[in-house]
Amino acid sequence: GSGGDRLDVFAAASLAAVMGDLEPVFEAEHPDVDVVVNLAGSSTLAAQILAGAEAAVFASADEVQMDIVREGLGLPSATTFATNRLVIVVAPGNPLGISGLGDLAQRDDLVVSLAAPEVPAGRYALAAFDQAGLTVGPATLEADVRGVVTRVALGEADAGLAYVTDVLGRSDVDGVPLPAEVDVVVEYPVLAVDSRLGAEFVDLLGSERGRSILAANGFGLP
Amino acid sequence: MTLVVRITRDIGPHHLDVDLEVATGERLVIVGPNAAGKTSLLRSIIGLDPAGDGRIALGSEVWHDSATGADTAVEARRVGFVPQHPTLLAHLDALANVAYGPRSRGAGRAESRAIAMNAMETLAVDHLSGRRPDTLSGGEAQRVAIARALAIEPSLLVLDEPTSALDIAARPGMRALISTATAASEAPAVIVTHDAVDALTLGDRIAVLEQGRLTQVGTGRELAAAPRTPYVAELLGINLIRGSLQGLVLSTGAFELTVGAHDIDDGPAIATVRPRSISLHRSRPEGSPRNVWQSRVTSIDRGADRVRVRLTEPVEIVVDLTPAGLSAIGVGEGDEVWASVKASEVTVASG
Amino acid sequence: MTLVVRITRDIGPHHLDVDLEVATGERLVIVGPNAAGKTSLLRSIIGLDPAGDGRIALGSEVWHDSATGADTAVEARRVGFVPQHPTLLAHLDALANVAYGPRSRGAGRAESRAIAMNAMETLAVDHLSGRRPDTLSGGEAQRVAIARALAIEPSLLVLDEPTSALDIAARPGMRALISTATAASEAPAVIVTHDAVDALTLGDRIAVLEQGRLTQVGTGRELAAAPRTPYVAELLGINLIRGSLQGLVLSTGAFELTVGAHDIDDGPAIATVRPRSISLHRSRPEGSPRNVWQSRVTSIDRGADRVRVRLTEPVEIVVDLTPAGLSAIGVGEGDEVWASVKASEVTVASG
Amino acid sequence: MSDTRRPSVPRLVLVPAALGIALFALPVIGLVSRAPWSDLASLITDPAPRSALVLSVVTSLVTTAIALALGVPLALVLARTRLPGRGVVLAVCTLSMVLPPVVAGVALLSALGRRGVIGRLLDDHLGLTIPFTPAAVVIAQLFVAMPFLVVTLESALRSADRAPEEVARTLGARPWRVLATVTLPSVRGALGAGAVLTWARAIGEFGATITFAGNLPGVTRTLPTETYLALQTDPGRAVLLSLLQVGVSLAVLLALRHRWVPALTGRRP
Amino acid sequence: MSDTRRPSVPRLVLVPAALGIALFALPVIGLVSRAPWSDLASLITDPAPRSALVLSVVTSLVTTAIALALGVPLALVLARTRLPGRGVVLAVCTLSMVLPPVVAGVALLSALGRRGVIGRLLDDHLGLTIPFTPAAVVIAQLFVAMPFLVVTLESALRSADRAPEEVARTLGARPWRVLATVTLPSVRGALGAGAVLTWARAIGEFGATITFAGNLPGVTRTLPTETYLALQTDPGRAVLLSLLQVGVSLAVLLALRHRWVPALTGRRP
Ligand SMILES: Nc1ncnc2c1ncn2[C@@H]1O[C@H](COP(=O)(O)OP(=O)(O)OP(=O)(O)O)[C@@H](O)[C@H]1O
Ligand SMILES: Nc1ncnc2c1ncn2[C@@H]1O[C@H](COP(=O)(O)OP(=O)(O)OP(=O)(O)O)[C@@H](O)[C@H]1O
Ligand SMILES: [Mg+2]
Ligand SMILES: [Mg+2]
Repeated sequence: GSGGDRLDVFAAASLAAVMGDLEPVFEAEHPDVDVVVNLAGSSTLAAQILAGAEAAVFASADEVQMDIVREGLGLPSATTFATNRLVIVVAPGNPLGISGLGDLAQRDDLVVSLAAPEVPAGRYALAAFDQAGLTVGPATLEADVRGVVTRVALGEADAGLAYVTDVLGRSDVDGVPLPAEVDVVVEYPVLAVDSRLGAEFVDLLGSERGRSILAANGFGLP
Repeated sequence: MTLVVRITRDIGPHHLDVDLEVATGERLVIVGPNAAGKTSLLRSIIGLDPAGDGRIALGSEVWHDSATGADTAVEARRVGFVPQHPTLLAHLDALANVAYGPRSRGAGRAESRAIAMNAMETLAVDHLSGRRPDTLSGGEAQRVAIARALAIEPSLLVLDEPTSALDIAARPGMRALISTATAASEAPAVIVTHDAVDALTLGDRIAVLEQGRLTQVGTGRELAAAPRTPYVAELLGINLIRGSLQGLVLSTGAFELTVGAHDIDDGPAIATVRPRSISLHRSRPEGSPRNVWQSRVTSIDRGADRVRVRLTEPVEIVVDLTPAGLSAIGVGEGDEVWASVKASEVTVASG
Repeated sequence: MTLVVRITRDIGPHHLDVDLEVATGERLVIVGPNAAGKTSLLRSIIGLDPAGDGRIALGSEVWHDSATGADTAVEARRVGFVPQHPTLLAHLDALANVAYGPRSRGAGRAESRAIAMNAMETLAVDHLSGRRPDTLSGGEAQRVAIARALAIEPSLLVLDEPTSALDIAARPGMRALISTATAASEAPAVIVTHDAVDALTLGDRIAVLEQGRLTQVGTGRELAAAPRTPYVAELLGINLIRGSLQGLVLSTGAFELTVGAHDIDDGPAIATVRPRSISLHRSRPEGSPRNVWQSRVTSIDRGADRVRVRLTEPVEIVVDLTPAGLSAIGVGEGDEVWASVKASEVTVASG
Repeated sequence: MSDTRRPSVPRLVLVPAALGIALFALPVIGLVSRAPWSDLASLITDPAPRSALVLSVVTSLVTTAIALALGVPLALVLARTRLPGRGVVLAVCTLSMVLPPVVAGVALLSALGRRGVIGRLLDDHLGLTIPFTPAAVVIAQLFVAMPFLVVTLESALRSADRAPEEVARTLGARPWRVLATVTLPSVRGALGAGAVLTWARAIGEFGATITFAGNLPGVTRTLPTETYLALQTDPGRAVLLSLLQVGVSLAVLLALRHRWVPALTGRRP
Repeated sequence: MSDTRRPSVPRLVLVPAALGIALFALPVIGLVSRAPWSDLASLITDPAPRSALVLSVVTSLVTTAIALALGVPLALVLARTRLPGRGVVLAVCTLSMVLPPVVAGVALLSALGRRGVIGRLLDDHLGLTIPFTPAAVVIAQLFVAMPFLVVTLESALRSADRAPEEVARTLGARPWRVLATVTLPSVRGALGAGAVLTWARAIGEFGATITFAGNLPGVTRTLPTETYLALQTDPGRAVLLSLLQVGVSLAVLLALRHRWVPALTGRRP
């Protein structure tokens, strides 16, 4: 990456809103810099970076993909800039009265949708059930967390596990918080791949301004 | 089973208006200039084209009746049809093409093939049974198409120029072939041709279609005796002169012809003269012929034992001579010549 | 420009072996039974099919030479080709079809259309200029195809049954038309036909192709005088009897024929008899004819002023009578009959 | 009499043709070169991809069969009758090709899902739920892939010569027989091409399937889904899986070709 | 002389045809019924989807044009010459249809990415990087969509009647002219169908595009990618975007049709 007047930020698609808010802020601070945000699934971004894409910043929703990139490029460890929590996604108003993970694991009348264990949301969901000492038989394993929300929103599934940020501000689904004892924290790592400007963008994420934007979009802060 | 056809329809800018009957077992030949509507007429009879106002019936079966709305499906009409182009089914071999009809009409596989083989033998194409249509010569394809039409034991035969690609050796056999094929069912046949010999030999009667209308229907002899249009005359190799008759003189305006004895009234009339009845001379001939006129040779077509000389002024006349006869008078194209014909050789009919 | 053709190739299971020349401006007609290889020969000349071992040259241009490997592309040969099926370009109207050649050979758009319109007028199809091929009648399509071939001012004309779909009125004009079209360039023409009249009138010479080989080449009169194969005899309406000659008697084994005076040697020979020279009788005739034999009527083809009677035993013979003549003897198909012919009417040639 | 001596193709077309070949070949070569072939053994013995593979092959073939059963009649009706809504129907067919697959899945859910326009009725009255079943996989593939057959075939039918059909009718063939013995054989090239396109699109389909049918191992998890998920954790494995899919596809194609080649190809003797 | 009186299609085909229509129509109706039409105004005034739309339309048309430029020669070579590797090439074409799109994107990266087999050379010697440019979008679409043209056209060319080409050659037309004025017009139905299929596949393409070309607003963010992002947060918006895409696709299709209809359809007068 050359920096110069263009800064390529590779960010997980779930960070679309955050990046949309950060871009003008960074550009205001660096009038000669054009921030270009490339949004896709973390694994796609990782593949692109490993194939030689000139990313200055890689903000991942998945630590596994971040590790793949770090190892592939021989870079130091990444910093966590945001966190997220799981939430039970239900139909608006929670008509089926779903109150906790136990319902998802035990109620036969529920169609449950989880993300596949290969993707982070699925991994975290499994961890959550593990912590709760439950096993679950989902009807379907979605390719990504968005699939979970879509399926509940369309009424095809009665419940699913997604992130708090997925439910925020949506009228077609509601979120039921997990009990406090289930303590699965989702961490979003970011890495300045090879430029000074990239490091500045990472700094912005950790700044007060960055943290308030993250918070406004529903993310937790490390 | 008599075929009754009454059709009134438009074809492109033209109009087809035909009324005819073909008797049980009768073979009706349809002749006519290109674009007269022959193919269109056949297609209407078969049901491939609309028949418009009118009625088509074979025996007691009414195939089309604009009055009642009756309209029998093509596949139920049992017509042995040979289209103007052979139109073999490209993905089937020759035998399968011929077997297609019997098979479609319910015969078993082996039976269909036997019927087909039989029809192919009749047309002398049994050695081509395994061939793909695109490897057949023009004449071979046409024979296979005829075999295919005959293999369904048709109630009506409809042949559109079925001999156009056949060599001369094959043509004389066609009449017998058609007779045999339809003998059992006494099916009538409607046959289009451009070949004068075919017209005279294939059919019991000839219908002349010109510009969508039948201008004359009759036996070959009737047509030859009194052709009603120049086309018929040309077809039969007869000179036809239209004019106004007054006693024994027919006048075209530019030309007067003394005709033979007759008993028709004065007025519009048609005179016919056989090409071989006319003599040509280098100079004005003396003697008995009552009709003598001067003309110019337009063209000469040389045949093996016949030379056809064409004169255009003052009337269109063709003259047949022997090659020796032509040498004797020694004229060529463009030369002046005198023609003569005896009045007794000129027959006249009311026009 | 002389066309020289020497071709040796296989067509499917058959073999084509032809050696012929067509002189500047000459029209060579090729006749022959179905499947003889006529179309294949034409396609080889044009370059659409392989020409195998041999040489094809037009004037000084060598189009194909298996010795040197020379092989001119089809599009460079400038052949006016009318295929056996008209094969019009389906997506172009009739005028565009005819203009396609001039346009492909470099003429401008307007010029091409003018040339095309001219050719279409010659063939009397100018009124069809805007028509799509699939709306044309068979004869109309064939005329357009001829116009298209003539529009390129060809160095060689190759016509495969160009008159098969034309009405009789159009045929006599073809000879003049071909002459005019090739007059300037003196292009030779090779014309395939099944029509005897066309064969005799369209061409300067006739080449007979049978089973891939030329069996006879000559003028119509030469062929009529001494046909070498039954096909040629049939084509020209002549009876041909092969046998062994001993003095004035030709013997076929089953049959002996006394022939007219001649000066050929004993041995294999071909006798020819004109159909009209033979008389038929109900009972054994008395009198001068030296050849009298009993036979049976196989078929009768009735024409307007000619009836053709076919006898098969002991030799194949056709006899031409007048309708009146036939009525006089009163025989029908299958009846026994006596035939007679004067020895002087039987000509003989060495076989 | 149709074989010509010289190839009638202008020589210069070889240049763009070679470019086209390169466009297809290079990525495949790239893929093959990146594949961790040493892992192949473990992949083949792993039952998960095998069941996904079987599901993919079976559903894609079922899809192709149903696409033929529905698509051939549809193409016929579009090409051969003067149906009033002809243009609209053809447009709707095209439309399902244009939709991004995931949206196609959403569309299917909104029609046939538990809360969908039709699905609701099925669920309420028959207790039938389509999503999460292999049938849903087939429906998703059909929706996305069948238009390829319909469009290909419709155009071929429209330009096919009608004269052979007419002759067949005069020979006594009823409409069904004409269809089976003349019409379809005369467009067999397009039929074969359309079937291959449909099948290829179906076996590669991922977005609509996972959205509509979900992803349950052994029930609705097809090979593309397996591959997509593998891509999240082990790209090398994903590449191997894809190559497996490609290999099996070629095998299926060749097997069908050898069986159907006389019926499906337009080759001349 | 080709218009027949009766439709020659068996009546009963209307049943499966109707089923086929229902299969396509119901999901679309479902989609339309779910769309939050009240948001349409805001969507139309938003510049982001508009630039994605423009990019989608432009790239898909460019893709179709290039697919024609390369695919027509390729189909010709495959159908008309006795190229030794014919079968392999056709197999490779089919193969890129079978690959899940995301894997197709990976394949393209491994060939044309900066570290790819060819991409490395381009980068080192010409300083040219393909991914993350609109060119990459076109290449991704080409790789995935062009086979539809090649397969359709190849089969049509193989079964086309050669006699008209022969006649054209005797009339003096050189190979290029024969190709342009006889061969291609005689397969114009298949050409049109293949082009439509290619274009539809291209404009709906998502997986290969986002993987190979990335998702840079205004540069490589196509409408399907925009729709993907909308699905993350606002499914209603995603549905609207899809319907926008469908509407624009239909408009493009109809516009092209009206311009090219005399050349592209096989309709008889
Ligand atoms: N591809 C092929 N395979 C087998 N036989 C073939 C092939 N092409 C042509 N033939 C045969 O070669 C012979 C000559 O065919 P050709 O078309 O040259 O005959 P023709 O003299 O023009 O006959 P016609 O008067 O019927 O048109 C025929 O018997 C034909 O069936
Ligand atoms: N679809 C059409 N549009 C316009 N004209 C048509 C159409 N179909 C046929 N015709 C015209 O109708 C006339 C009669 O055609 P038809 O084929 O019946 O003639 P025909 O007597 O069989 O001629 P031929 O002896 O040349 O085969 C022709 O002038 C033809 O061009
Ligand atoms: Mg006709
Ligand atoms: Mg021939």
